[in-house]
Amino acid sequence: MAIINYRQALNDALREEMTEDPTVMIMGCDVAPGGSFGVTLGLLDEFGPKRVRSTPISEPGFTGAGVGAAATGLRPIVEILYSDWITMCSDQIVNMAAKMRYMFGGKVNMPLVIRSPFGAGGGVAAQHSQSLEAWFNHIPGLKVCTPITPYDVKGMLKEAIRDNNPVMFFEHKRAYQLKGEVPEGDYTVPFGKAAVRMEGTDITIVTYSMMAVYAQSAAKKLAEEGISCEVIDLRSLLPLDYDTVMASIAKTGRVLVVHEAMLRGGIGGDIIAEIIERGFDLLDAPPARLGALNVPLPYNAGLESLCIPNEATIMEAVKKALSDK
Amino acid sequence: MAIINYRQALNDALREEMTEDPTVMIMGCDVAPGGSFGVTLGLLDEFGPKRVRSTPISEPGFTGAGVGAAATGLRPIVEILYSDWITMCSDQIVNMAAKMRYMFGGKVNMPLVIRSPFGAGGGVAAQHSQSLEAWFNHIPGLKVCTPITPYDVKGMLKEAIRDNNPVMFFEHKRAYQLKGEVPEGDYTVPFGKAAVRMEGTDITIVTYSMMAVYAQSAAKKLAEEGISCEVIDLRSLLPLDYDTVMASIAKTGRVLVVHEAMLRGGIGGDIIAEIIERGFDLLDAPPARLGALNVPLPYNAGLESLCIPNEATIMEAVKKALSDK
Amino acid sequence: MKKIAESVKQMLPTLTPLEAPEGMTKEEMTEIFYKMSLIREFDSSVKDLWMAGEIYGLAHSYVGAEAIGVGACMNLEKTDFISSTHRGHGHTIAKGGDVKAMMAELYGKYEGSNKGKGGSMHIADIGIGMLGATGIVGSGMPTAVGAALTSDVLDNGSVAVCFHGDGGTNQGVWHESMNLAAAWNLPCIFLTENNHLAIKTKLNESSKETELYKRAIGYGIEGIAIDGFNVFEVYKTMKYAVEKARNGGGPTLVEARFVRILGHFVADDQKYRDPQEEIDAWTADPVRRIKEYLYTRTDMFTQEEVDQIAADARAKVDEAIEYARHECTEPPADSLYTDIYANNEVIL
Amino acid sequence: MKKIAESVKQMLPTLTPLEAPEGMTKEEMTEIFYKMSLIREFDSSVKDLWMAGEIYGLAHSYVGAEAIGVGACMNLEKTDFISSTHRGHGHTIAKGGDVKAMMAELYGKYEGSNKGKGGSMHIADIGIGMLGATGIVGSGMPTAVGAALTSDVLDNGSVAVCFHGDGGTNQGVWHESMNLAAAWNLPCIFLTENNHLAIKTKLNESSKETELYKRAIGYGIEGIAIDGFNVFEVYKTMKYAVEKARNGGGPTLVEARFVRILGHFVADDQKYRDPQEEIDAWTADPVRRIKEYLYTRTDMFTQEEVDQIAADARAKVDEAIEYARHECTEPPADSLYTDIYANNEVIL
Ligand SMILES: Cc1ncc(C[n+]2csc(CCOP(=O)(O)OP(=O)(O)O)c2C)c(N)n1
Ligand SMILES: Cc1ncc(C[n+]2csc(CCOP(=O)(O)OP(=O)(O)O)c2C)c(N)n1
Ligand SMILES: [Mg+2]
Ligand SMILES: [Mg+2]
Repeated sequence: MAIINYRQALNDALREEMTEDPTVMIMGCDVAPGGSFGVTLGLLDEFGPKRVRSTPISEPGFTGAGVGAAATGLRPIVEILYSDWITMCSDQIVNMAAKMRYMFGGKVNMPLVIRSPFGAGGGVAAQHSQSLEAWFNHIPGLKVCTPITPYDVKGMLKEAIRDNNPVMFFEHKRAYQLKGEVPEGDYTVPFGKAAVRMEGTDITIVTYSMMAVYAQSAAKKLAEEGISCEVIDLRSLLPLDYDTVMASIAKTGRVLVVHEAMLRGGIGGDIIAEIIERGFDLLDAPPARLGALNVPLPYNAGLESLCIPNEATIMEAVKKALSDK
Repeated sequence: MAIINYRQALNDALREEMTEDPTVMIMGCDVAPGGSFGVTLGLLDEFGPKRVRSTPISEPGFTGAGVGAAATGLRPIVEILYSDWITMCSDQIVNMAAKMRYMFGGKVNMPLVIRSPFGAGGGVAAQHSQSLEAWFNHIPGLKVCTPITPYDVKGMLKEAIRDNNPVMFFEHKRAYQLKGEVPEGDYTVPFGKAAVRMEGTDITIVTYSMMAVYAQSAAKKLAEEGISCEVIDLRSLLPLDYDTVMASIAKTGRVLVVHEAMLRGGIGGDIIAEIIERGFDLLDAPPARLGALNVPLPYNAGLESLCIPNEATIMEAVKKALSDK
Repeated sequence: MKKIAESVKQMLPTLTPLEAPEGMTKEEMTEIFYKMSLIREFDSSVKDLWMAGEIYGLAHSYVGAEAIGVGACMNLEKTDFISSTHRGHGHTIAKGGDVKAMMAELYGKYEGSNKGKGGSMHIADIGIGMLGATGIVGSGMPTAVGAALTSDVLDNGSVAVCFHGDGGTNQGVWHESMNLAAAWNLPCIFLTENNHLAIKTKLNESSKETELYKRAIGYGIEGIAIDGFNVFEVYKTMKYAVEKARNGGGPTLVEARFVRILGHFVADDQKYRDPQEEIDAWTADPVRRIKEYLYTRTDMFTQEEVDQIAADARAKVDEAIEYARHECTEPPADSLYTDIYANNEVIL
Repeated sequence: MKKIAESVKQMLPTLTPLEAPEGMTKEEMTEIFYKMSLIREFDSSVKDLWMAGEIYGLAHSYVGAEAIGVGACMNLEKTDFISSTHRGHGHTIAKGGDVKAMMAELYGKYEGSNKGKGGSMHIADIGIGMLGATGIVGSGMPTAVGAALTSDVLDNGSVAVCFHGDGGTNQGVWHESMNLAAAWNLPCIFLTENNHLAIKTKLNESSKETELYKRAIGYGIEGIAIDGFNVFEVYKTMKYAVEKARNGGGPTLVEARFVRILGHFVADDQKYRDPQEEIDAWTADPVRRIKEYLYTRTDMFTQEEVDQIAADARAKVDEAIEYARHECTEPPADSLYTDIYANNEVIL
């Protein structure tokens, strides 16, 4: 298997799907020359300006054009350069893309993918750092995913493009250089199937995206201290694979949910409430969660680093969750 | 004390604040002739067209004008006619109003109120029925409130207008006719203080807005069956009065969170996770939650009524939460 | 012919005499008048039925705008697309929608065009290219741009018409849609139904420049203002714009001017308005105008024939009401979770 | 005087010769040149410091646009307001901002204008009417409208200037801001910094009509296109627009045309661009233009004097760097939770 990075995996998925299906097209600010994160490099040359379009800076307009195109026969992929700005076009996503099929009695298709880099880091401050996935998990009609390995990001983008529902596809903006094995040839990664990244017996860490990377390194260090963590990378948040989560908790009896989004209103609360409903009796200790501080992300590097969970704070949270053991 | 309705209470609050403070102004679609729900009736005559403005249909634009006005010396009140459409102007709320003070190092004031009717009912279907308060509870820098009695709605609107922070003020669109006692003269209702609407010993129902009304009628019926509910109307969601919630749970040992927003991603999960963190040991049973079904609201009256919690489903949920007792 | 009130003439300097396009056949004229009558009868009944409590939710009438929807859609194929507004009944009928399925929808029935899930504000018929009404002003505009984008990418020759109100032109997405369609030279026609009102707000209160077609200049495309009470003028102008779009000429902005006759929504009593305005506006009634034209100004129709067409439309609507009332069923409870996702996938 | 490249003249048909406004004093000219130099030196250093890793995040340079910010703000009082873009350093300096506090901010220091919480993209100085940079294209536009609304409600005579790029004019809020300000006749001037690029996208790729001032027609207000490399022309035009606004004449759209000289953000290598474009653009360098003008075309300045002003600006920036590097402190951890709410209320 080839070792490629996350960016290349995305680029390959786009290229392969566009090759296979002439109705697939992509648009967003500056995507024609390759996009600000380089994800669409080379596609213009291969597929031409009709299918690879730089847009005017008009997020509601071009997202809405994606909705209309999806309703009439294309499979558009819309890029919103920083997920913070989905706030500009959320009417189109929430009230049109997500609801059209239902409002119209099932008589329309909505194969739309919204790709959007999210996550914090690098001093880009409060308007370029948010993780708003919880907003979209609240909206029936959408699917929401957050793949973090090159393997997953490629397979899941293909899955998203082929899906006939609107998919919020959150890429982590610090992940583009992450490397990993990706097989030759076509494959997809389904929604609603979590990946158990590490097996363990003391506690289940439920997480996704970059925090899944941090959770694994935290778990490795904890293993040296004799603490055995099971790390679950959800990969897709809507649908969310509670079967895998509950099976793990049945084994460990404890759970810590970790996300990079701010704690209050993040999906951690939702996951915990659902776990309680599905298996309160499985729990040997209160389910715990860890998220970003409830603070608009500051520019200063030192302050910024205090806000977002990291290896150390995950280790701390695990120990706290095990403190009565 | 006079008995007036919710609409009148809002109208009185606006009139009194505008009389007291010449920097208070209001704008939104059709507010000059009284607004679609009649909340601003008479204000134009009293305060003139500079302070009572019907806007073009430009939600991001006039919300943003509210942000700019608040930053430069006014206390603007912006009306978004149905809260579903806050999706159109959420960039201005989330990335500008909520974050400006922080991003600018504390050197700007943001006394902005966003008034918006929310809640379901009456067959207005999927784009006029949502309750998206959870979105805004996720955003530091905002305050979020949901008063439901005429007393509270008047006092809390005054509080919101005088507050130097952006406040999301959600009015329930089926509450405008609700009547209640409102004292003469000036008073305010502070944020972050829940109201214990009914005292009880078996279970704590934590709720807000119209569901607080339903919860009380459910509790009355349950009392006849010998079940004693404590009903807490949160009134404000950010800040949220966990002291009152936890004190009640210390007494009852059980809790049911009820909201009209869709269950998945609603603030119920967040509240439950927080309750667990603050007092897992106080709980005699798994904390439970009840919200709308995860469905875009259908037009058909029968289907619609299946989606939203009501007296009967609240009673059912209470009984379920007590089933092991 | 009845005379149009002076006040209306002053409000609408674009008012022009009806004149059928050269070579228009009797069948075409019949279709125009029939569809306009169908809209008129449908929405007149909707108002009554809403007042009687048989229909609920929010419903907005297309009465008075019939010439615009019908004049525009007469130029469209089934494979062309339209996007709509909160006032979607007329657009759907003009595009060829089935009034039985529509009425059933307003009754919330399972046999309704939207299985009872949408109601008036979301009336839709994708199969005939009607991309759905939307209750959020502006939200449907980029939908049309997207349909035109599909045409451009697949090169299938279809065009899209974006219906919207004067109030809607102040939404940001209107600007973005116009600019996008112009920049990409898409086959999208923007048709402003300028009735000079947005609920209770007058056009000149929300826009300094009330000659809305002038906004086209900013996008480098053609803007045309026409008499929205005149179905032939709408037809001819849209024929030009549609052909231009189909031939790669890109978008056009057409501003069809008229006066809102009825209230904003079906139960609006319009107390905020000078009652004389409504009375005067009726003198320019586009349905009466075409009706009188057909039997007085062409030699193709007798008055009886024209009356019969109107009566057919009425009968069709009555049939639809009967159907909705007596032959349709309530949606089953288990339909609640279908249609959220494709293939009825359910995610709880 | 150095010659401006032919290619630039072709790109900018508005290019005009510098000519000081009648009666402009030496002090005023000195202030103009000093501020332009300060911006030039500040942003040249920012680029170097970013490349050296002393400054981080995203930073966008105002180099090349100095004539616009300074020419505009010379007409404003401290009580007037400006809203900004992602390119806010120049606007802040032009409005009278303190470069020490600004540089400290870019270093993320507690003494910075934003206590280290904002950085380049959120540089702000409310006290002097600079309503803050914003990293979201379009988001700052209605801020200016709101400031003008405050002026209108309180009748305090202040005006607001909305700075924005050509790319920004395609945002929906631009349209809404223009229309709102026009409909309400607010004292708000819209100043388009048209450098013909939005990151890598050319103006003519995102807009069919590239003469952006024409968009004013749609709002019923005046639109004017000017040479954005010519500080006196900016000054004169903005003087006219500001006075008009202050006297109740409502908004104006001013399109200042120039060419982006440097990359989109400080580390942009512009590989996507013809390198000759940058070389040619430098020939129209607005700072050099005014500098040469002062000692060759007025008899108020010697070349030494002019050089001294430039040197003063350089020294000021060096002082700011020294200050940020050595005299400032990291924000304390407990400042994390302050400034979220008024009066440092903390909601956990
Ligand atoms: C985003 C949004 N804002 C406000 C409304 C409330 N509203 C419904 S229809 C309407 C007026 C629309 O006016 P116009 O576009 O001229 O259409 P008309 O009703 O005159 O046909 C308004 C303000 C809405 N539905 N959506
Ligand atoms: C809403 C939004 N979309 C996209 C971007 C990414 N972006 C940052 S600056 C920029 C170009 C802006 O162009 P213009 O307005 O012409 O200003 P210039 O950079 O040329 O000064 C873009 C697309 C953004 N910051 N915000
Ligand atoms: Mg109208
Ligand atoms: Mg530009």
